[in-house]
Amino acid sequence: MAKRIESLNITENKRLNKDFFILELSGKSKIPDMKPGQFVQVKIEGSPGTFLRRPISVHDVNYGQNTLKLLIQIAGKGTETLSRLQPGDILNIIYPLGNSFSLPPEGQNVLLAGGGCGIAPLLFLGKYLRSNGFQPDILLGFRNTERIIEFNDYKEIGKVFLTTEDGSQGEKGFVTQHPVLATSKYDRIYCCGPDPMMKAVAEYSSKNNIFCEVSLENLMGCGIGACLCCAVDTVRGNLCTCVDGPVFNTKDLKW
Amino acid sequence: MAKRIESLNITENKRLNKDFFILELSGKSKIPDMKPGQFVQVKIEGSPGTFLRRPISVHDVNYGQNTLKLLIQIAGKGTETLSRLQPGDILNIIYPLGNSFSLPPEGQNVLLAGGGCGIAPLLFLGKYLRSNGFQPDILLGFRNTERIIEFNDYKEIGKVFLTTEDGSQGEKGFVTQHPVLATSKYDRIYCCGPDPMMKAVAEYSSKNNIFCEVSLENLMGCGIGACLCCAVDTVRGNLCTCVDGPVFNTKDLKW
Amino acid sequence: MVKLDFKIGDLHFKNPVLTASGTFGYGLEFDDFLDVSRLGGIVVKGITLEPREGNPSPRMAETPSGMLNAVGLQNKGIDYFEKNIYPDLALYKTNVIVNINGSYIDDYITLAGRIGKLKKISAIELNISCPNVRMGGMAFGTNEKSAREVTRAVRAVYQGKLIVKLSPNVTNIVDFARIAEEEGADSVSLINTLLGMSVDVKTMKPALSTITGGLSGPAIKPVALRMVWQVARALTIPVIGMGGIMNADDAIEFFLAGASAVQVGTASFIDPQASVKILEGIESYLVEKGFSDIRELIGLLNKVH
Amino acid sequence: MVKLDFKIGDLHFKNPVLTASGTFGYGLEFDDFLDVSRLGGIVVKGITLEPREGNPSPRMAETPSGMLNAVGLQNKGIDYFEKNIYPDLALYKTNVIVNINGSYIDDYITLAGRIGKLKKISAIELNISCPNVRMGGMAFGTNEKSAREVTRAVRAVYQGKLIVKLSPNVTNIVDFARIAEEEGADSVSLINTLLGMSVDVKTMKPALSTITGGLSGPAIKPVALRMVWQVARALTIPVIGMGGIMNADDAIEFFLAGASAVQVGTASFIDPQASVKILEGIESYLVEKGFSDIRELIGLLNKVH
Ligand SMILES: Cc1cc2nc3c(=O)[nH]c(=O)nc-3n(C[C@H](O)[C@H](O)[C@H](O)COP(=O)(O)OP(=O)(O)OC[C@H]3O[C@@H](n4cnc5c(N)ncnc54)[C@H](O)[C@@H]3O)c2cc1C
Ligand SMILES: Cc1cc2nc3c(=O)[nH]c(=O)nc-3n(C[C@H](O)[C@H](O)[C@H](O)COP(=O)(O)OP(=O)(O)OC[C@H]3O[C@@H](n4cnc5c(N)ncnc54)[C@H](O)[C@@H]3O)c2cc1C
Ligand SMILES: Cc1cc2nc3c(=O)[nH]c(=O)nc-3n(C[C@H](O)[C@H](O)[C@H](O)COP(=O)(O)O)c2cc1C
Ligand SMILES: Cc1cc2nc3c(=O)[nH]c(=O)nc-3n(C[C@H](O)[C@H](O)[C@H](O)COP(=O)(O)O)c2cc1C
Ligand code: FES
Ligand code: FES
Repeated sequence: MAKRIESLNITENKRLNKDFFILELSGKSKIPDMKPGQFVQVKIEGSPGTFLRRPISVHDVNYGQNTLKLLIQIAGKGTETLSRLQPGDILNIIYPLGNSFSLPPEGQNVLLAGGGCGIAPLLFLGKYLRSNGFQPDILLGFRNTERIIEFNDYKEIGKVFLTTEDGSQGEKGFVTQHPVLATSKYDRIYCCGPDPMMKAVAEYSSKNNIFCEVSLENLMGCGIGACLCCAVDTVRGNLCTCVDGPVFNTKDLKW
Repeated sequence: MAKRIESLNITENKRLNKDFFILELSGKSKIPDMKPGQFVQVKIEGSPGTFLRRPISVHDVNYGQNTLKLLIQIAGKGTETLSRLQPGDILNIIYPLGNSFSLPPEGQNVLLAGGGCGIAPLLFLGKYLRSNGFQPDILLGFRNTERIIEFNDYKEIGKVFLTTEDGSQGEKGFVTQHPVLATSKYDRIYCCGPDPMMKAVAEYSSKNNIFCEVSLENLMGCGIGACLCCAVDTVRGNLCTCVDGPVFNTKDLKW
Repeated sequence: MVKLDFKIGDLHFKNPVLTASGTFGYGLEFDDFLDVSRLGGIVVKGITLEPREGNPSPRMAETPSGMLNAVGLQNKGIDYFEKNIYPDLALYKTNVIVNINGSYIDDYITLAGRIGKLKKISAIELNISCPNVRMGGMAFGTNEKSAREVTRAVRAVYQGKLIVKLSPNVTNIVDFARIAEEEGADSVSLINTLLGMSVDVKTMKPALSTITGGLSGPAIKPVALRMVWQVARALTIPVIGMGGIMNADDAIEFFLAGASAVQVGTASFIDPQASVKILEGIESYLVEKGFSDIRELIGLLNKVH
Repeated sequence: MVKLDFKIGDLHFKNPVLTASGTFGYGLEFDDFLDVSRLGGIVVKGITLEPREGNPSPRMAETPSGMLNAVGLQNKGIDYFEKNIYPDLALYKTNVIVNINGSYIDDYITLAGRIGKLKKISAIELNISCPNVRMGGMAFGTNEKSAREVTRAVRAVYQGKLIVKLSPNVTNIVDFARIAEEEGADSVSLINTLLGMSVDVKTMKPALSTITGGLSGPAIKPVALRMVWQVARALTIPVIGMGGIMNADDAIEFFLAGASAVQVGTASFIDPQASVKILEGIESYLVEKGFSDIRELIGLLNKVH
């Protein structure tokens, strides 16, 4: 799908909690086909400290309504500025960017594992898997109750399992400590979250010989493969997070 | 009066026409005494291109209601950003800055001449003169009807005379061409407007031996006499527009 | 219609808007966003003889109105370039310029020789900001002797147009520009990035894996413009200006200061269409100001002052 | 309570936040906004032997995240300073440092001698960015020979603490820092402004009356930080860092890179209380990170790398 640069309208800005919000965007022209794992490069207006665009995963797409959702965590000045956008405001984005999660072979047992703002691409991925006949389980990890992001939408995709580090909800500990990993046998794990979580999941997968894809974060200059600022060290040498990724098979990564 | 730095609340943003608007500000603590001709240094938030503060004259003060008004022309990025402020927003200013127009000796016949955004300090000056027993005439010049700024408030101060360059309202031509200058005899002229207007008025005053004060514009780094960026060439050497001015007697200026 | 073309020697450019090396990939990355052939030319990313992996992550940091990069010339080397990239580049209907880099003078000589055989490559941009390994790691471009040597060596083996790209990290850039001219360069381009640094106060570590890196973007525009102005007054060969050009007004500042052409760098990251928008903006400006040829604008500041 | 003090030789500073010359007037301009005596010190605006009118208007231009100035050392000369300003300065309960400037070495010598007689002045900041008239207008600070001469000459006549302020417009600032140290400077401060330029495309004229001017503000921070890091690794005398410090985090970057103290410049224009806010922010940072003495922070980056 050809990349494009476009100004979309904000149709909704829904605050989930202190740190998270969802922007719904709608375009005048038909939005392009997107694949789960792809991202958009967002231009931030009116934020003096924010010079470059910011990469944000596609959280959800509704082709019928011609809308697109981004789930964003306030991490600094740029995302803070985005959190103040109002319906009617305009957001300039470059999209769709990056590769995508691969479709599993028929009949495979799939787990989606995510934490923090890393759950963003998993909704779109889950819906995509469902529409292709899979019934993924979903395992979400959060620091504590306060940090939990509403996950009702995920329940429509499959069974949702929860961990919190302090045990205030769900199982106590990290996602890799959740008992479901012992009781269920997964053929594939798709993971997105903080680096330590992805590394733990990658290690678990490797030990148990499970196919595992992660969506990496990295600082980005351009998002389109032009600047080579987003290098990630792989068995095939330095690759670009933005065009060769953000989704990588963990066996390719030199972690 | 001690200078201070303070965040005031916007209580009103009134759009006058395509280019002009009036901001009304109100503080939690009592606003300081200000004198006509003084200005404030405004901090502009959320405007990436605007690094330094912007100097804006005090347009009007209401000590009873603890409010202060700024009349602003959209000249570039900074003022454009200010034009989008809403009631409830906050504006950080440093004030009161600069010297002020001098009070005339009793019984003098006074003219206030202004054009464009230069009319801003004249309302406050006019009210001040009125409260000190003077009955100034007011001569306002604009490019054309479209550019005229509402001047009802000025009518309460004294007789208002109008010129437009295209003659679409009032007398045709520049302020110095208005017949009132021939029919009335003024002892003093206070002028603020575009450079060419102030120069013309200064020349007229000098020829007719009239005391004349102008309020100069200049680029400012600090507004408090610290950077020496706002030099103006005078018979006493380079002076600072921000602390030695903005009001200067035209006979001191090396124009 | 305003005339926008310019020449380096007998090499014709249909307009003076080029893209800067390392910021426009091989052009191909931008095909979705604009018709690359509309530009006056593109300078492709820095190439070396052997493949280079570049520096470890993190390779970039954002700074006030700018960015630091420490890419470290990651590229697949000249062999790969000839075989896999050149054929695509040859289809563009505009000048394609190759930015060459090396640690030894011999690297530059070999590279220039190989590029000289590629018909479609209009010119070489000789990047002398690389550390000169034989001279103890000081960049070729910050030492007069090695700047002269490398320019002379490349000039001797390369018949095409030679553009020397100057480093701004020097006391007097005019000295280096003069050396380039004396040694037969057809043009100079400037500025490359300013050497800068950034620290992450949360982690108390340098923001870049290499600690220092190259500063680009609007932050450096005043420095770039000053250097272009100084160099344009001192040389007779055309000067290509760059450094923080984000829009047409920025580009026009460079023309007024004496640049015959400009390169758009970091701007393409924020808006991949920046280069063509700048081209269109320059055209409108000329029309508005009543110029019929961009040559009337070039160095106007020098004429007045 | 965290320890914030630092020393240049035996000169004690209660904390490492100073204000930069030319950006804080004589301190007095800021009395309405803050208690100047809370600062570690103030460096007053550049002084010359004779009164100077400075440059014509326009003297400043805004640039992306920065500003250009061409004040041209406007000041009323040493006589006026001694008589009219010094008595007020003497009341501050903090270190007052005088920034001295000249076109000839003799100017510097005379000035340093006169300042040496003023008890309350803790130190001289030797600004070598002025054009050296005898050396053909090249700034003292961009020529190794004249930098050495002027430092040596001032050192010979001045018994107080001598801080040499370095120009960033050089190929290798470490060379100049070493010269200062070799010639007996007690400290170096850096950076002065980068030479830059801006053009008004509406009028097609330079934005400054002098065409080029000094660039300051956040735009130059990455360059300043890189230079402070380089110099701090090379010298044993304390380094005072500045360039684009707007908040405590910026200042902390400089400490991590090896600065023993910082100067706040352009920031005071935007927020006259910036210097004390930065001081308070540094203190909070140290508490938060569990440091009890700012010395633990200084050069932490150099220790790790
Ligand atoms: C492919 C990709 C997809 C992403 N998807 C999402 C998403 O769906 N939702 C979401 O909330 N966030 C997502 N991120 C992360 C998001 O890009 C950063 O949080 C954002 O750029 C921070 O910008 P800021 O200006 O708010 O913070 P800044 O002030 O720039 O930085 C705040 C902190 O965040 C870190 N940071 C900045 N940029 C990045 C980055 N690109 N990656 C990782 N850390 C960064 C900085 O080092 C700093 O510590 C994604 C990142 C990538 C690379
Ligand atoms: C003492 C003083 C009092 C002032 N009072 C008022 C007032 O009451 N109302 C009002 O609308 N304006 C006033 N001005 C002018 C106002 O400060 C400028 O219009 C404003 O700074 C422009 O900012 P900007 O970011 O919108 O424009 P920019 O994008 O910075 O510049 C737009 C254009 O305006 C010019 N300009 C910028 N700053 C100034 C300046 N300080 N003086 C003159 N020209 C400038 C620039 O050269 C440029 O051509 C006053 C100026 C001074 C010095
Ligand atoms: C990510 C990045 C990579 C770069 N790579 C190169 C390079 O390989 N060769 C080169 O000569 N210049 C390189 N440059 C410098 C640019 O070509 C240009 O000189 C500089 O960025 C200033 O222009 P700008 O401010 O418009 O970006 C690079 C710049 C950036 C930002
Ligand atoms: C308006 C202005 C005037 C200055 N005058 C002097 C001066 O007289 N002597 C001097 O050594 N430095 C002078 N400087 C340089 C500053 O002291 C400082 O080195 C520089 O601005 C970088 O710091 P900053 O980015 O924090 O402003 C001046 C800077 C500005 C902005
Ligand atoms: S962000 Fe530029 S290449 Fe990936
Ligand atoms: S604006 Fe700084 S001295 Fe006047």
